[in-house]
Amino acid sequence: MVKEKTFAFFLGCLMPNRYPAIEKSTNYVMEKLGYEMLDMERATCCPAPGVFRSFNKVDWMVAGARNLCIAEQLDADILTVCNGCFGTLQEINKHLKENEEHREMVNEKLKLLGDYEFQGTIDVRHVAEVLGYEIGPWGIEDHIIRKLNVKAAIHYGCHFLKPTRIREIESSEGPTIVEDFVEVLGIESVRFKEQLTCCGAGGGLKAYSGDASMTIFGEKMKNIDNVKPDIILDICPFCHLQYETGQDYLNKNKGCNYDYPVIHLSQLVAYCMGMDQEFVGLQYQLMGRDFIFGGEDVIKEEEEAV
Amino acid sequence: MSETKEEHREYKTDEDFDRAFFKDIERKTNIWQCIQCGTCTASCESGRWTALKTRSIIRKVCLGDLTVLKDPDIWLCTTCYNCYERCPRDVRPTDVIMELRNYATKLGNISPNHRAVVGYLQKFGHAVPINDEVRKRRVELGLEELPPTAFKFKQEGDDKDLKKFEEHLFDLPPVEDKEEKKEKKEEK
Amino acid sequence: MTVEEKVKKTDEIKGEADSKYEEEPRIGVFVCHCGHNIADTVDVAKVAEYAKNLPNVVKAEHYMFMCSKPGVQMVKDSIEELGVNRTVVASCSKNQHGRTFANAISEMGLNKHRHQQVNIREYNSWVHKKEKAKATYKATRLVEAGVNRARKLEDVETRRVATTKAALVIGAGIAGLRSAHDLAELGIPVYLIEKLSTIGGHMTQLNKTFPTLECPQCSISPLTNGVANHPLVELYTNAQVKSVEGSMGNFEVEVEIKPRYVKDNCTSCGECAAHCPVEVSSEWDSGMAVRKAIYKAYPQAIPATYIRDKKNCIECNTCINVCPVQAIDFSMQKETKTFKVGSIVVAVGYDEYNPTEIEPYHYGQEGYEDVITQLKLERMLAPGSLTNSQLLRPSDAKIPKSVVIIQCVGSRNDQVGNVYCTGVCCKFAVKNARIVKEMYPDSDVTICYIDIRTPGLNFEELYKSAQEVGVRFIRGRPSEIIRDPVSGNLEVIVEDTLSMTPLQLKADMVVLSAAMVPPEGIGPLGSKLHVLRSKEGFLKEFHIKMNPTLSSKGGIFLAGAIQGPKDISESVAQAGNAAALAAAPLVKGYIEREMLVPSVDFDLCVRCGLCKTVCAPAAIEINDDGTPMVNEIACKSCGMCMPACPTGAIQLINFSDEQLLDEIIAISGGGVICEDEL
Amino acid sequence: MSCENIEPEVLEKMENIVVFMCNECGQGSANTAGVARMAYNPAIRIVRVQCTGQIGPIQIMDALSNGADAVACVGCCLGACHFFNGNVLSMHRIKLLKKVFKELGYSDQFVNQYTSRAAEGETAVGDFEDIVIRLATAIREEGTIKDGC
Ligand SMILES: Cc1cc2nc3c(=O)[nH]c(=O)nc-3n(C[C@H](O)[C@H](O)[C@H](O)COP(=O)(O)OP(=O)(O)OC[C@H]3O[C@@H](n4cnc5c(N)ncnc54)[C@H](O)[C@@H]3O)c2cc1C
Ligand SMILES: Cc1cc2nc3c(=O)[nH]c(=O)nc-3n(C[C@H](O)[C@H](O)[C@H](O)COP(=O)(O)OP(=O)(O)OC[C@H]3O[C@@H](n4cnc5c(N)ncnc54)[C@H](O)[C@@H]3O)c2cc1C
Ligand code: SF4
Ligand code: SF4
Ligand code: SF4
Ligand code: SF4
Ligand code: SF4
Ligand code: SF4
Ligand code: SF4
Ligand code: SF4
Repeated sequence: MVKEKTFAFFLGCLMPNRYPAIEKSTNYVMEKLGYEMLDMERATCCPAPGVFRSFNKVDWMVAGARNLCIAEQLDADILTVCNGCFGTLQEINKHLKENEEHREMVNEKLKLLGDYEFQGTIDVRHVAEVLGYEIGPWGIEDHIIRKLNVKAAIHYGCHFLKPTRIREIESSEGPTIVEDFVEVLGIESVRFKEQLTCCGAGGGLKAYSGDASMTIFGEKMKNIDNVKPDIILDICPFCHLQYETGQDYLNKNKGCNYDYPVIHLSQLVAYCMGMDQEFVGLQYQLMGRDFIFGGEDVIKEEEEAV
Repeated sequence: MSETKEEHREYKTDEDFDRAFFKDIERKTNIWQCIQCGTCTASCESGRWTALKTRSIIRKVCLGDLTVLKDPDIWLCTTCYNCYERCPRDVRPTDVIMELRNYATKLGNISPNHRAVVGYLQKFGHAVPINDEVRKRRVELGLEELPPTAFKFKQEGDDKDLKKFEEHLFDLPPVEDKEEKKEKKEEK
Repeated sequence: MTVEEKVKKTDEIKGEADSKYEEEPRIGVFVCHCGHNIADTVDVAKVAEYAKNLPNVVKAEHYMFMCSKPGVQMVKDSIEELGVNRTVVASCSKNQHGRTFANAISEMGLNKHRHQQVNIREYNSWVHKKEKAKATYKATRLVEAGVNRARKLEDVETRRVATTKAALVIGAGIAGLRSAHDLAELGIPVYLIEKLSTIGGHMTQLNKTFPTLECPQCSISPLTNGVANHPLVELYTNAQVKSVEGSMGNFEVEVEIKPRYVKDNCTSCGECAAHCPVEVSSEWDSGMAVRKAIYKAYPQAIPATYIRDKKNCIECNTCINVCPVQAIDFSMQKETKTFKVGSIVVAVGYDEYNPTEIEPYHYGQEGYEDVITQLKLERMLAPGSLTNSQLLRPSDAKIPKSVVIIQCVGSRNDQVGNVYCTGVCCKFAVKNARIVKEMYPDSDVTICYIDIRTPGLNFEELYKSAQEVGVRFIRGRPSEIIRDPVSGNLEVIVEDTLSMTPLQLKADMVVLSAAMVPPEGIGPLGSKLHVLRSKEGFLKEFHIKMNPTLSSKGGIFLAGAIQGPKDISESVAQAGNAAALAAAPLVKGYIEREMLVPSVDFDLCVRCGLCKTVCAPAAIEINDDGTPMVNEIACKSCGMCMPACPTGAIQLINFSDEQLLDEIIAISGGGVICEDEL
Repeated sequence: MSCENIEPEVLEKMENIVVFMCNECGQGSANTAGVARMAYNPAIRIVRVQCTGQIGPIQIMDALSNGADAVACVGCCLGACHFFNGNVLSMHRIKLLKKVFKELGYSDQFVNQYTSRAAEGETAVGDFEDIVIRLATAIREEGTIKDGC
C-alpha cells in the first residue's frame, strides 16, 4: 500500500528549469490541501514521449521505469504537472504492470543503471486529474480565498487525455474536467474553434521543425484570438512554453500583436488559495507581464462577508 | 533498392519493396487492417499544414516501401493521437509512426536538433537543462537553487547516474557526413 | 412410386423399440471387395478371418459387391438363418450405401440403427494404395471398431408429433407482413404481433425507395390492407411477447397487449387530436414533426384507430368530450393473451444507429442541430412532413446551400464495435443525394465515402444516376465536424484520399448515413425465444448459407433485417422463405423425428445445469427439481451437451461415452489381437 | 515443412492417430479425399461423430490411453457448424486441454483441432498432414506420448 495523502513530486524538465513558479504553485496548492510532497531525488527527464520514444522505445521505457522506481522506493504515487511526464510515466507504468515480458526486459536493463527494479506498486497522477476528480470543485470551495472574474481559453493538450484507452480519464472529444473545476474559481471558459487540437509542440516537432510547429500554433492562436479571452489556461509546462514563445514568435515574425497571459492550472489555483501574485511568476514570463488577476481584495472581502 | 534507378522510372516492381522489413510493426499494430479511409490524415493537425499525410505513410508501410524511413514527414507528427483515437480500424497510426522513427533512428536518419536533445539528457538528465537566470528565479521564489534531480547530484560531484545514462541509453548511430549535409540543407 | 406413395410409406415406418432383441448380440460382419477398389489394396479375406475371432461375431464373410442384390441378400439371410441381430458392413462410406444395408435389415424387422457401416474404401483402400500391409491392418482396426460399436447399438425409435396449425409472426414491418400474408394464404391462422401502434415498420417512414424511387406507401399499402383484412390474420398492435414455451410444432406464447384507450369504433375523424392541448415530438417522424397526446402516427396508419399516449396525457378529458362516437375510454386495461402456435417467425427489424457515440461528429449536441441522420432526412422529404417535403435546416429553416453526407457512420468501425458493412446505406445515400440534388440543383451535395458499395442489378445504375445529376463524391472518411463558435458555421474535415488533399468542406447541413443495428429490446426477446444472437446482436441464423432463415431453435424462423441488415427486396425474399418453412410442418400436420437424443441418468446428475448452457437449440429445459429434461423434438442430436456434463449423466443414444469408448479402444490400437499376427 | 521430410524412424513411431470427424464437413471432406485418391498416412483413423462439440476430454484421453499417438478433431469451418457452434466449443475445449498438457509437462501437439470443407478433400488431407507434422515435432522433442505415459 502506498502512503495516503502523499505524493512523490515528479518535476520533469520544463517546470523546474524554465517555469519554477509552477513548481512553487503546485507545492503551495498541494500542501494547503493537506498533501505531503516528497522529493524524488536523482530523478531525470521523464523522458519526453515525443522525442525519446521516437528514438528508442525500449530505452525510453527503461529511463521512465527508473523514475518510477524512485517513487516506488518512496512508497508514494507520483504527481506530475506536465502532460508529457504524465504521458510517459503513466503509460510505462501501466504497460509494465500488464506486460510481463517487457517488465523482465526492462528490469534486466535497469540493473545497468543502478539498484532499480520495477515492482508496479504505485500509480501516476496528473495534478489536473487530482484536482478535478479527487479534490473536485466541491472540495476546493472551502480552500479558496479569492474568486476571479476572468475569461479563460482552456487548452487541455494532447497527452493528458489521449490515448483514452490508456489514460482512462475522460473522452478526448469533449472533456470538461478542467472547466468544471475552475468554474468555482470564477473562471468562465470560452469555447473556441478547434479547441482540442494540439498546440503544435509535441512529438519532437518543436525541435525538429520550428516553422511547422509555429504554423500549427499560429492557427490555434487565431482561433483563440477570435474569442478574446483574458487568459490562456493550460495544464502542461510544455504547452505553456509553446504558448509563451509562440506568441512572441508570431509577434516578431508574422506581424501579430498577441499578449495573452499563459497560466498553468497550478498557478491559478495557488493564487485563488491565497498565494501572492508575485509568486505566480508572470513577471518572469514573456506574455501578459502586466496582467493583474482581477480585483482580488474585493472578492476576498465578499468571501469573508459570506 | 537503387536510388539512381528510381529517378528514371515511374513504375515500381516487387524489388522496390521489402515487405518482410516491417514484420515487427505488423506484429505490434494493425496496419494490414487499414482501409485507407483517410480519417487519420483528416484528423491530423500537423498534416493540415505540413507535408505529413498519415494515411499514405501507413500505406507505404503496408507495401514495404523503405523510402518511408528517409521521409522527413514522419518527423512532423506531433503525437497528438487524434488519428489513433479516431481510426475506425484501430490501426494506431501514432504507434506506427513511432516505430518508424525508431527504425529511422537506427539507420541514422535523425535530425541534428534531436541529436542535441539526446545529448542534453545524457549530460544533464534533462531534455531542457537549467540556466543561470532560472537559478536566480528559483531562489527569488523561495525554491532551492537546483531541483533535487540527477543534475544536482552531478553538480555535487556524484556523477554515476548520468554516466550510466550515457553508457547504456539512447546509443545513436554516428553521424554520417552525407546525411548530415542533407539534413542541414533541409533545415535551410 | 408416386410422391404420395412415398410419403405414405415413410409415414408408415415406425420401427418401435422391440424388446425381443434384448438378448446376446449376434453380429454379422461383411467385408466388401468393391471389385478391385478395396480388394486390390486390402486383404479382404484376412480381414474377414480376423473378424471371425472377435467376440459375438457369428458370421464373417467377404464378397465381391456387397451392395449388389446377392450381397444385400447375404445380409438378410444371415438374420434369418443365424439369428444375427446386428450387422457390420465394411465397404464404402455411410453416405453411399449405409442406407442400403440399414434399409435391408429394417425390412427384416430389425431397427435401422442396428446396422454399423465401416468405411474401408474412402478412408482406407483408396488413400493407402501403396501401403497394402498397413491398409489391411487399418481395415482390421476399423472393422473391430465397428464390431465393438455394433455390440452395444441400441434401437432408436421414430416418433411423430402432431403440430398446432397456427403461426405467430412477431413484428409487422415489411418482412413480418409478407410472412404473415404468405402463411395466411397457405391456410394457416396467423397471430401478428406489433410493438408499435401501427404496422408497416421502417418502410412506411421512407420518402422514396430505391432502386426505382417508388413511393413506399403505395407499394406497401396493398399488403398492409391485405394483412389487416385477412380473415386468417389476427393483428395485435401495442403488443409484446411475454414468454414462449414449448418447441417446434407446439409453442405456447404469452402476449401482452397494452391499451390504446380508444375503442375500435373510432372513425378516425381526428376531432380528439385537433382539440388535445399536448404536443410532443413524433417518434414515427424520427423527431422531425410533432403530434398530440392522442394521435395517429400518420394519416394512412393501420389500424386507423387513434391512440392515447398515457405518459404525456394531462388527463384534461377534452378528447373524451369531443369524440362524436364516444370511442375514448381511459379505463381500458392491458391484456395478456396466450396463443398456441406451431411455428414462429421473428421479423422485428432494426433500429437506426444512434451516432452520438461517435463524438467527433457531435450528433445531437447543442449547436449541431444541422447534423441529422438519413432517417430524419427521409422524414423531412416525405410527403406531408413538417417542412412540407422541403429540405430545410433545422437550425434556421433555410434551404442548405451545401449538404455533406457522411457514409459508414457506425458501420465498418471497430471503435463502436460494428465491424460489418450495413450494405444498405450506400444505396440510400446515393438515392437521397440524387433526390436532394434534383430538388435543389444550386446546392452542393457531397458524399464522403470509404467505398461505394452498390452491388446488384440496378444499384450501380442508381450510383451513376447520382453522379449524372452532379452529386460530388469524395473518397475519404471525415474525421470530424467542427463548428465555429463565433459564426456557427459547420465544417467537415476530410481527406480526399484520391488526391491526398485534406479538405475543409463548408456544410450547411450534414447527413449521417447511420448503420442499421439490432432493434431495442432484442436481448430480452431473444432470451424469451431461446434463440441465440450473433456477436453483433442480430438473431443468428442456423447456417449462413444453407439455412439463413432458420434460427438456432427449430420452429423459429427469421425474416428481414433482424437477421442482419437488408434492404426491402431482400427482406421480402427472406420473409417468403420463412413463411414456407414455417408452414411446412403445419400443413403436413406433424413432425417426425428419430429419437436420436440424449437421456439423463438422474442418479448421476448433480443438477448443475451445464448441459443447458451449451445446448444451442435450447432443447434442454430444467425441471423444478433441477434435473434437465431433453425436449426430443427440439434436440438436434449434436451431442454437445455430453462433454459439458461433469458427471457423464447426460448421454446421447448410440454415441454415449461407453459406446464411443469401445470404438476408440479398437481404433486406437488396443484390441484383441496384436499387429504381428497379420 | 512437409510430411516428406519426416525421418522414417519418427514416422514409424506413429501407429494410431485418432481423428474425430463430424458428420458434416469433417466426414464429407475425408470422403472427397478418398474419392480423389489423395494419399495420406495410414496411421490416420477416422471416428465418425455427430459434431466435434460432442468430443470432450474423456474421449481424447480414452484414445491416448488406449494406444493413440495423437488425437485431433475436425469440424466445419468456424461460423459454418451444421449444429450451430459445436466446432467453437470443441476448439475451446482443445485449447484448454493443450494448456493442461503443457502444465503436465507434455507437448501440446498431441491434441489439435481442425476445420475442413466437405467439397475439398485437400482440406482434410492438409489437416492430416499437419497432424503428422506436429506429431513428428513432438516425437522428436519428447518421444511418443506412450513413452511419456
Ligand atoms: C434511411 C434509410 C433508408 C432506406 N431506404 C431504403 C430504400 O430506399 N429501399 C429499400 O429497399 N430499403 C431501404 N431501407 C432499408 C429498409 O428500411 C429495410 O430493409 C426494411 O425496412 C426492413 O424491414 P423489416 O420488416 O425487416 O424491419 P422493420 O421495418 O424495422 O420492421 C420491424 C417491425 O417490428 C416491430 N418490432 C420491433 N421490435 C419488436 C418487438 N419486440 N415486438 C414486436 N414488434 C417489434 C417494429 O416496430 C417494426 O414495426 C432504408 C433504411 C434506412 C435506414
Ligand atoms: C467465382 C464465383 C465464386 C462464388 N463464390 C461464392 C461464395 O463463396 N459464396 C456464395 O454465397 N456465393 C458465391 N458465388 C455465387 C453463387 O455461385 C451463386 O449465388 C449460386 O450458385 C446461385 O445459385 P442458383 O441456383 O441460383 O444458380 P446456379 O448455381 O447457376 O444453378 C442453376 C441451374 O439451372 C440449370 N439450368 C440452366 N438453364 C437451364 C434450363 N434452361 N433448363 C433446365 N436447367 C437449367 C443449370 O445447369 C444449373 O444447374 C460465387 C460465384 C462465382 C461466379
Ligand atoms: S484512419 Fe486508420 S484505417 Fe483509415 S486510413 Fe488511417 S490508418 Fe487506415
Ligand atoms: S498523432 Fe501524429 S499523425 Fe496522428 S494525427 Fe497527430 S500529428 Fe497526425
Ligand atoms: S377517438 Fe373519436 S374523436 Fe378521436 S379520431 Fe376516433 S372517433 Fe374521432
Ligand atoms: S385527455 Fe389527454 S389525450 Fe385527451 S385531450 Fe387531454 S391531454 Fe389530450
Ligand atoms: S453500405 Fe456503404 S455506407 Fe454502408 S457501411 Fe457499407 S460501405 Fe459504409
Ligand atoms: S462488380 Fe463485383 S467486383 Fe466489381 S465492385 Fe461489384 S461486387 Fe465488386
Ligand atoms: S444433443 Fe444435447 S446439446 Fe445437442 S441439441 Fe440435443 S440436447 Fe442439445
Ligand atoms: S450437465 Fe450433467 S450433471 Fe449438470 S445438469 Fe446436465 S446432466 Fe445434470
